[in-house]
Amino acid sequence: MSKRFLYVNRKAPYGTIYALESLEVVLIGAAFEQDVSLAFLDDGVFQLVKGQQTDELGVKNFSPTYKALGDYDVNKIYVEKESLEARGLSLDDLLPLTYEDEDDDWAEKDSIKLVSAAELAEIMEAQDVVLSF
Amino acid sequence: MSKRFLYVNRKAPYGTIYALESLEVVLIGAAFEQDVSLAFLDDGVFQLVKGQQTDELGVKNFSPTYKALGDYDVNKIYVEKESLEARGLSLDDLLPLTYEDEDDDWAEKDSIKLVSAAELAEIMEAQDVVLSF
Amino acid sequence: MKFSILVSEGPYTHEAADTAYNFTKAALEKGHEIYRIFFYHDGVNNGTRLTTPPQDDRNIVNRWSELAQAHELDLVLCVAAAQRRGIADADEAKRNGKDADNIAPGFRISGLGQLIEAGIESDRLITFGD
Amino acid sequence: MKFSILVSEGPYTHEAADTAYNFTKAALEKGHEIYRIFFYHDGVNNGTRLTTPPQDDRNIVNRWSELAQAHELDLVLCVAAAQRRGIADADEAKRNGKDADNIAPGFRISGLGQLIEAGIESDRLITFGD
Amino acid sequence: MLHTVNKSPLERNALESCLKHAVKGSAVLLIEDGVYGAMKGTVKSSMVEDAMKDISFYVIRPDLKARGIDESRVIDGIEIIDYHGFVDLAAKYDKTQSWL
Amino acid sequence: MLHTVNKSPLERNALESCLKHAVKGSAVLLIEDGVYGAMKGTVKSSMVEDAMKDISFYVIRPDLKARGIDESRVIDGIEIIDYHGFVDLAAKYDKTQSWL
Repeated sequence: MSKRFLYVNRKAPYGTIYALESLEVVLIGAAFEQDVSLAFLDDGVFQLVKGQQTDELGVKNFSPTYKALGDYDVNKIYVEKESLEARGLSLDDLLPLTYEDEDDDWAEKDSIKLVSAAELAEIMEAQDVVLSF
Repeated sequence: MSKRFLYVNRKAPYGTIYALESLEVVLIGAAFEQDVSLAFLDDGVFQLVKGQQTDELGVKNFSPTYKALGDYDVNKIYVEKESLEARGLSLDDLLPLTYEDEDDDWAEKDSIKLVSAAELAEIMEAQDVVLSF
Repeated sequence: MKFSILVSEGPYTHEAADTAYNFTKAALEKGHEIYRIFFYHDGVNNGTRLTTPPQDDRNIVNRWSELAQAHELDLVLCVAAAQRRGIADADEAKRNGKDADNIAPGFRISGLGQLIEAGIESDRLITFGD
Repeated sequence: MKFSILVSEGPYTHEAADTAYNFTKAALEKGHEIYRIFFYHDGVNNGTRLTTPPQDDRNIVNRWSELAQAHELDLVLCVAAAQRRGIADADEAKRNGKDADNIAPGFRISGLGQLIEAGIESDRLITFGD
Repeated sequence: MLHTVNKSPLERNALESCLKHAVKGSAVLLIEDGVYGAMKGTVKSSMVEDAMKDISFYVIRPDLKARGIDESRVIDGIEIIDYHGFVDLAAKYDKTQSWL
Repeated sequence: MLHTVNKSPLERNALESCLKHAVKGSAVLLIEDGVYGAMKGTVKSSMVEDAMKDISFYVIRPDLKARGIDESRVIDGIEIIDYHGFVDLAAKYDKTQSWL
């Protein structure tokens, strides 16, 4: 019986390592064939902002890895609407994350689902294991 | 020529080690005969709350050390009024910190000076070295 | 009930390591099983035997080692996090060309899969961090 | 101008260690003097030679050691903070009955007085932390 | 679900975000610096008092005592517990989410 | 005085507290996660815009770029600098205070 795992991301990238090391857990966890979801809220939405360029800072740009999540069957990525709006962001500012739906002739579909805080609260409540970083 | 050192404390005690390790710097620094002040603002005012009892938590209670500061000639302790008020605290909730004034026949005097944010801003501006923990 | 614990911060700097310890001890006292304690992020710094805290303070590392011995706890340091932060056992030290190791008794180094497995196998997984 | 730097967080977990390095490098490039870099709180974890970061990432510890060698920098780890967190040189290891040490080349362990002295002797003291 | 909050609501947004995402019937446990959220008379007290209609609140006594917060200063209706009570809550609720 | 702020104003109170304590003529440099305070259109932008009457604002470009914040999104009047510029500011102002 597979469990529902939710990874909750509330922190900005680069200022601290939590975003990067959270992603490492998600990648390893994908091999365990559980039901995996990711939530991005508060400053966590900054993790998905596109156009990250880290060469001048001298650290590793790990944002391309989010785009690989679809290949690992991680395609339920919930982004909170209120958090985006408070930061002046819209979905257009985020990395386009997609997956190929094997139940729909491998059609390319969006992994990101824009949800309200109230919807996200219900999603959190529906999990078996919640991991926060 | 002595320099004016200000230690800025903005963090609560016990949740993180910064309050304790900041105090260790102040004690060592007292031996250098500089002009020393401490500022407590934001959650830093919680460091001075009296009645701390740490036995059940199993960590060291370092709050008595604040009372020793007067003996080290550290007697300019600025506490921000706005920060206290936002936390429902008054001076009565804080440790009584005093020193003996050698210029006034060793009279016991209060080390704590209640200041407004605007006054604290001027105090910060008047320093040579500002250390924040 | 079967609990697992995730510790995400190092000793002394954040209270997380203390809360995790106090929770674990209380759970054992109440007769629960601790399936695994997994140390991630700076949490791996709980597993170095080179600490020498002041005599009048608690010894966080030794406290874990002693609890592990008394209750046969499985204390796992994440290998990737440990490599970044300089926590190594003899094998890791050898593999990475280091001339010393610093892991404390009762801890072992393993992969992130051990955290996921703890989440699957335990009734509850509780995170302590910053 | 004479700068000193206070680094209050360990490598990788917080950006403080990166910013402190980038600031130091820029100050040296502009011809300023770096009087001392003092590592306090978790900052002492910048000085362990046991780290093995991923190959595609920066090596924060080696970067400090190399900068210290190139510019004769004084990299000081606070002894009290280092004891709490398990950073030791050969002397400290011996004094505290440890069977290994882990300090990286170019760092030395000393007291908090070195931080106060840096504040007195330098034109500027800049803190990088969390 | 049991939510734990370990940050002061006067410094960070963790408690506020938690309360926005805690559904009716869930519980919030204030631990570590999170215990400042249990205090009466702060600029954040009303946020907690409003949430108490739908959510049960708990706070760790050893954390309160370490910080010198007398039980008389704790918002009425917040239950004060020790680590054994924490374990009981973690067992009672089917999962725990930590608002770090 | 030069103030540095390295925290997101959307998560913590560091920038707000800094602005309350920065006197006229001082400078605020946004570094690390503090660079989110330089963005237009957030719920905290007006706090910075109001403070710009009396205080000079700077932000670190490598930190902006790492986070994917295009320069067009930075509040007008905030000067974008690199680490050499940071060193120049630290030298120009007689002291630096870090709002950690």
